[in-house]
Amino acid sequence: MTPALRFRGITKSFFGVKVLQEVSFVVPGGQTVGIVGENGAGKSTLMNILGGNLQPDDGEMEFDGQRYAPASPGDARRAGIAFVHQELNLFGNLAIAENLFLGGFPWRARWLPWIHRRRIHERARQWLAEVNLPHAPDTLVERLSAGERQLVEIAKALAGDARLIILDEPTTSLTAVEAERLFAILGRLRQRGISLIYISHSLGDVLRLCDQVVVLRDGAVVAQAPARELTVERIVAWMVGREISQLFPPRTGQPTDRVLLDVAGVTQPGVVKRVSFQLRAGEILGLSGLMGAGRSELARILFGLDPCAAGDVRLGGESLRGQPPRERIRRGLALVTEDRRWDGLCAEATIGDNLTLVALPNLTRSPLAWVDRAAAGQAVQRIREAVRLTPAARDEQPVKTLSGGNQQKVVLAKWLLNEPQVFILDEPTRGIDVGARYEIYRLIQELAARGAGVLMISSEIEELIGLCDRILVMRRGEIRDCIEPAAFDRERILRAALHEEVGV
Amino acid sequence: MLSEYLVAWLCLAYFVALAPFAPGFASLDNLRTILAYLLPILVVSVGLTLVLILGGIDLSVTSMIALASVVGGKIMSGEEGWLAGHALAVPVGIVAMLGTGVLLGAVNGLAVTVGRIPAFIATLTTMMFVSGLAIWVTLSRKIGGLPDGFLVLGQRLWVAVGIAGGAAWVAHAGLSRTLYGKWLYAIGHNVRAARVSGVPVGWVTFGTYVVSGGFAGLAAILFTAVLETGNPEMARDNLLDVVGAVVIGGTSLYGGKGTIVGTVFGVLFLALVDNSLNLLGLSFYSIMMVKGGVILAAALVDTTRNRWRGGAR
Amino acid sequence: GPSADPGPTRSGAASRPLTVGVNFETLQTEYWVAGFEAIKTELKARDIRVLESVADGDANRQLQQVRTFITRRVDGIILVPKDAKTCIPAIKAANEAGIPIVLFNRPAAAAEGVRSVAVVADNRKLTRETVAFMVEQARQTGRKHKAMVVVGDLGDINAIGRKDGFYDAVQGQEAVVEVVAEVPSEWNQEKARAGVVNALQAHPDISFIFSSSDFLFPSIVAALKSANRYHKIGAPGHVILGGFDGDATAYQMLVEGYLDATGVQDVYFEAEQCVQALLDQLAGKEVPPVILDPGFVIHQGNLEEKKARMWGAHVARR
Amino acid sequence: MTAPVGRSLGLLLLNQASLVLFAGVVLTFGLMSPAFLQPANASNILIQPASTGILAVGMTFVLLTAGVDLSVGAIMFVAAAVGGKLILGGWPFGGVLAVMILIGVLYGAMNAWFITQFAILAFVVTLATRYFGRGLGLRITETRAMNLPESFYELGAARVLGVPLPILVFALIVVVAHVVLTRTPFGRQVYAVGADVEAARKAGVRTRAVLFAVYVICGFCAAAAGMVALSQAPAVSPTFGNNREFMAIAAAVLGGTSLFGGRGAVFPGTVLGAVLIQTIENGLTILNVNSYLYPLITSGVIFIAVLLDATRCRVLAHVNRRKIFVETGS
Ligand SMILES: Nc1ncnc2c1ncn2[C@@H]1O[C@H](COP(=O)(O)OP(=O)(O)OP(=O)(O)O)[C@@H](O)[C@H]1O
Ligand SMILES: Nc1ncnc2c1ncn2[C@@H]1O[C@H](COP(=O)(O)OP(=O)(O)OP(=O)(O)O)[C@@H](O)[C@H]1O
Ligand SMILES: [Mg+2]
Ligand SMILES: [Mg+2]
Repeated sequence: MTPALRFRGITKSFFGVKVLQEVSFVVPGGQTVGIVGENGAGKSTLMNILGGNLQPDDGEMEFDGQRYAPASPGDARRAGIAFVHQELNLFGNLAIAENLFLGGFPWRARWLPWIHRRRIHERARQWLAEVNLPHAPDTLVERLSAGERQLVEIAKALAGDARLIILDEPTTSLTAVEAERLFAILGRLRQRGISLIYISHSLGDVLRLCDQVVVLRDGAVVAQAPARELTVERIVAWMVGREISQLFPPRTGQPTDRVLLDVAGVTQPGVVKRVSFQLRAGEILGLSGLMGAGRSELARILFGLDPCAAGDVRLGGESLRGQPPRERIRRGLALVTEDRRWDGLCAEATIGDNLTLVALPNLTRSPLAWVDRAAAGQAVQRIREAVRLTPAARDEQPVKTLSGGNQQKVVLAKWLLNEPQVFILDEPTRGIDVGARYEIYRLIQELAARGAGVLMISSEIEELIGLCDRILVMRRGEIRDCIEPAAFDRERILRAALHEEVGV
Repeated sequence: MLSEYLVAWLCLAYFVALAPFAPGFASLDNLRTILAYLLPILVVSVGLTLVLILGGIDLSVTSMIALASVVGGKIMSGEEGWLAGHALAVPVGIVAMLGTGVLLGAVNGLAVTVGRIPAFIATLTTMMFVSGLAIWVTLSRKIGGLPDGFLVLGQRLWVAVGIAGGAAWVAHAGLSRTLYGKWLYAIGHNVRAARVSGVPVGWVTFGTYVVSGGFAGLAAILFTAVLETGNPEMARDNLLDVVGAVVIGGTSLYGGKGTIVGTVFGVLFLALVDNSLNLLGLSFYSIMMVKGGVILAAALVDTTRNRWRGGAR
Repeated sequence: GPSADPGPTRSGAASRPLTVGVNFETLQTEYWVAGFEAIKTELKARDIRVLESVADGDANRQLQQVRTFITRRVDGIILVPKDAKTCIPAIKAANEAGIPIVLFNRPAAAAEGVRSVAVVADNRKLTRETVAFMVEQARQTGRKHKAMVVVGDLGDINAIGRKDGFYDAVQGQEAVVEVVAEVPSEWNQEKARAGVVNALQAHPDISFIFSSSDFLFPSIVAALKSANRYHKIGAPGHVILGGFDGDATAYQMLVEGYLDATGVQDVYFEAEQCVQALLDQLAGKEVPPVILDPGFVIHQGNLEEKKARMWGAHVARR
Repeated sequence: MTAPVGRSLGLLLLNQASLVLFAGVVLTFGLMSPAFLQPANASNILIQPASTGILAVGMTFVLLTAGVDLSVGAIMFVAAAVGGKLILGGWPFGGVLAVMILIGVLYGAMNAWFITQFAILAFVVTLATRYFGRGLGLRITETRAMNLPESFYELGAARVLGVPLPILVFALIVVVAHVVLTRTPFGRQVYAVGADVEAARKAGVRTRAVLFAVYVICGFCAAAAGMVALSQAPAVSPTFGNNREFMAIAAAVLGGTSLFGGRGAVFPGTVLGAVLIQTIENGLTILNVNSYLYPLITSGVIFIAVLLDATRCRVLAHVNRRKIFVETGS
């Protein structure tokens, strides 16, 4: 069998820093190859080269036995390579169907550049059904949620009739159920003989899905082996260069009885209904649910970003009614949003400026609100060490040049600087590698141990089970279940999130 | 967008290159002429820089200058002013001119923050309205006879230098050293992230339009003092020059990027080009053509330099 | 000072040729272009070097340009000021440098200690006379006329003078002309055409139109034609037309018998007077602060007699 | 059951806010002067914005890609200046037309070349070519007004099937532009490039080609607008086309086009914007309002229009918010 794709000595540097060194490996035809590595290992960069987005400094590729050197993403697409990017690449102002066919619309007639609407709608409907998205093809993408957009992105790759599909962390916005659905789709693709490259930080998924696993470390291939010979532990050891004995750090603190955040009957018509719970000092409270269950909306309401028609939120006994986010921040609330690109970071701004943005009012000297540069510099250093941000990056570097995982660390870190009492974390480990994930869990636990309350929204049930003191399950805007550690169970959480009523 | 230091170098290079050819270009007198010409423009440009960093735009600045100039004239003029000859005429006039700018800036700010009207069209309508108003209240007449106490601001170059330099310095310090400045850049980079991070987006936006109006008012004081007239047409055709100077100085029209230093050199660059071409004695239309070419060449230098840098690593 | 070298050009034995800076505020209309050319021709005819610049409507730039002349040590300056008042600092600067300055077509406001010579036409008066002639024509038709005035840029002092002159003339003539439309043009031909079309829409029976500048006539004529109202003098349905400036278009319309009257500013006279005033000052002669171009109204009755002094007639022939 | 009906009617009105406002303006003027509502005036209201409207159509393409073209007025001027010279030189009309369009296209291509090839900001490039073009135009015309012969005027007054030619040209350009933007791959790619160039490139769009094309289209429209303007006022003065870019941008933005790209439409948006501005001027002249009040009233109405539009967007966003669950009658 001829190898479908061969990398030979691919090398790439950014501003003098080598991010890929002599990468060589083979993706056999019809197989699924998993690529794993820490944040910043160079996975996305390699894929960008494959997808024609970046040009390698050195090395070459071979696809289907022919030299393959795409000059643009269009070249890659024409060669039969589709790319699901790590960051969503959709156009909110266009319809779903248009997003699917943007690179090559079918024409009404050969000589007439007129979009064959009926045909693209039909085909879009077909691919949307494949990924189980019940929207009309002419729905604008801006009306979709993050998870739904991810599915559209996948449908887009399918629609290109590609022979090789690259999936760069496709499950980051998907909940367990949708991820399963995606895996089923990938299974069908493999049966059709399509090669897949699958990048994920969820190593369990990688082992389940892939035939081969390639491990990258610091831009170099450190191992390639058939998946069935591997375990998560071995992969992790290769990735980080040392053994990691456990995925979740041990608990040090215990929840106390002091109520920090008291949510009572929070209701907003059409969004959330009579949501009540209490978050105690030192507690990590999980919030699970399906995509679109309303968890993010609840977080935004609690933070004062969205209106709240009825009910009350009390922080340390004081009502937050009608307070703007700024005031809530001052009183000790923090919100790590789920979409770091849109709500979390100023991508063009420097790392330093992003880190200090929240805490700035505390780093100024009145009365002119003069920024105390020395204090700010120290704070940045302190917090960078606390979250172990990659030391390679300078403070003056734009955040967008960081790898996804490091970007997420910046988002977390900017809140830490403010030392809040209550953290609302919306998918804080999305797109983060095991090592960094461990550190973020450790950070979360440290926060709890110091007496802060953490409300952790996550779509990964394992993560919630491994970390939380209690788990709330949300469905259609309501809290449907509250599970104590003794009863932690994947099945039960899923059931509550799906449909069966379980006694609260 | 050019980088600010590149514009500084371009200014210098241009000056050195043209000095032997343009008679009197390097003379002290001529430098004073250039300075007197660019100071009022610099002040408006500084205010506009802030708005552009925010990710907005203010097309009404030049019309505010016209109205503020008229207001100053109506108050101070010895011929027809309300406070003609009064001891307080000059201070009241100055405050009123600044106040006019601030007030109109507040109107823009409200339209943008409360009315949620896109800044371009909001300030375009204020531009039309305000310049129409300035001409209407004066019925097109210019107001002369301004008191000497006021004209000093324009006649003594160092006073104008002090005012404009001070204004630029305040903006520079505010932008680079204060909470307000950091917030401004954050909003320009990403409003949504800024809002989540607790930045009072509405207030900062509103405040920036007010400040821009204030700078326009200050510019009006300089313009009025230099030209010794309350003029409803003051700076009417300067809008594109002002926006162009700011953009050439490295400020992005999309927000989040820009410095006062860059704006200073942007304004200087355009003034040097204008002045040198006049000295060369080119005809009216040749000057316009050459000016376009020089701007384009400057932009070309910038991009090729960036490309060379990126390529050479 | 430069006046140490009196009247050298006339003798042709100059030790150093004179240089004169000519600065125009704008070249927006044919009139200014003709003036600019006339002055340059006049200067060149006397072997004087010319430096030119145009401020393109910007008073601040104009001030800079005049200072640039001073930097270049010109011997005299001819200026079309942006307006009567913003030019005062420029005149002061010239005064301080001891360089004589003559204003072309627009006077400066009186100000203490500021010396300049202005060669001007009285826009308001000349317009009044032109419109008065038109009113007289109207009266002879024996019926009442509805009138429209096309005004210029409201920021332009001359436009205002002409607007005022128009109203001066029609005042008290309500029995003959009733003003029903005032169309702003901002000195823009397209705007003028749209405005005239709209006004004709509102008042189809308008039969008296005064245009604040002749250069707007192509627009007005196009509008009249589209309403089928463009007829020769004497023909039934003729619209009484009057203008100001005396440019080539107006001359053509006069010759063809469509235009009733236009107020002519005598460009050649003004240009020559400007240059002469400058030379006289250099020669140390006393020059009055205002030299008046009386101008004249040209109409069908005096066309042959006056056309020699109508600049538009010369431009048209060229 | 009346509440939902009233609500949906309210929504309908809101959705058509710009049309409602337009109708309001027309009605107000109509009530104040019967001359305003005559059919002949309707044709005036459509003819007069034709040249600005065509300019705004081209500008809409550019704005949709988050660019801007400040040189359109200069392009108009250069094309008209050369066209005028040729007409006076006795060229046949068709030839002049072709040359003018060619000039517009080439000028647009020059802008596009600098913008795409050297990645210079469109604002800077077109500001520079604006100066250049105005200078060139003045040079060609020797800063004199050029009066064109009768034939030009006849063109402006000509009718095809009873429709005045300028309206026909305007309508044709609008229809073609609308179809191109909504129905062709290129049009949809314009929207994608405006929303996010980088993402569009990753999606396989030839972003440079798209950007190049929009500036060429804009240049073409500018030349066409110059033609129509000439047929209206058959003269090229030194101010021909000056500051027209602002009116074009205002018309497009008034019609809902975003300056940040990706949002807007030629029809009805930009067309309505251009016509609304002209309607106000038309009404004011018919009512013989004091000239000094024109800018005040015009800007006031535009302000109200955009305020209404902003409110509309907010209300609609509120109404169309995602519902996680459907409220059952309590
Ligand atoms: N455009 C760029 N400019 C500068 N540096 C870059 C750029 N893109 C990537 N890098 C750097 O290259 C390295 C590899 O990044 P890459 O995105 O490939 O990592 P990754 O393996 O995909 O990480 P993650 O798992 O977090 O997505 C990182 O250190 C990153 O900071
Ligand atoms: N159909 C939709 N229309 C418009 N916006 C939506 C839609 N669905 C989701 N969103 C928005 O997208 C964001 C993410 O929604 P998501 O689907 O992730 O649902 P969630 O339950 O709020 O969060 P999570 O995915 O964490 O469960 C939310 O902030 C929401 O406002
Ligand atoms: Mg990656
Ligand atoms: Mg969510």
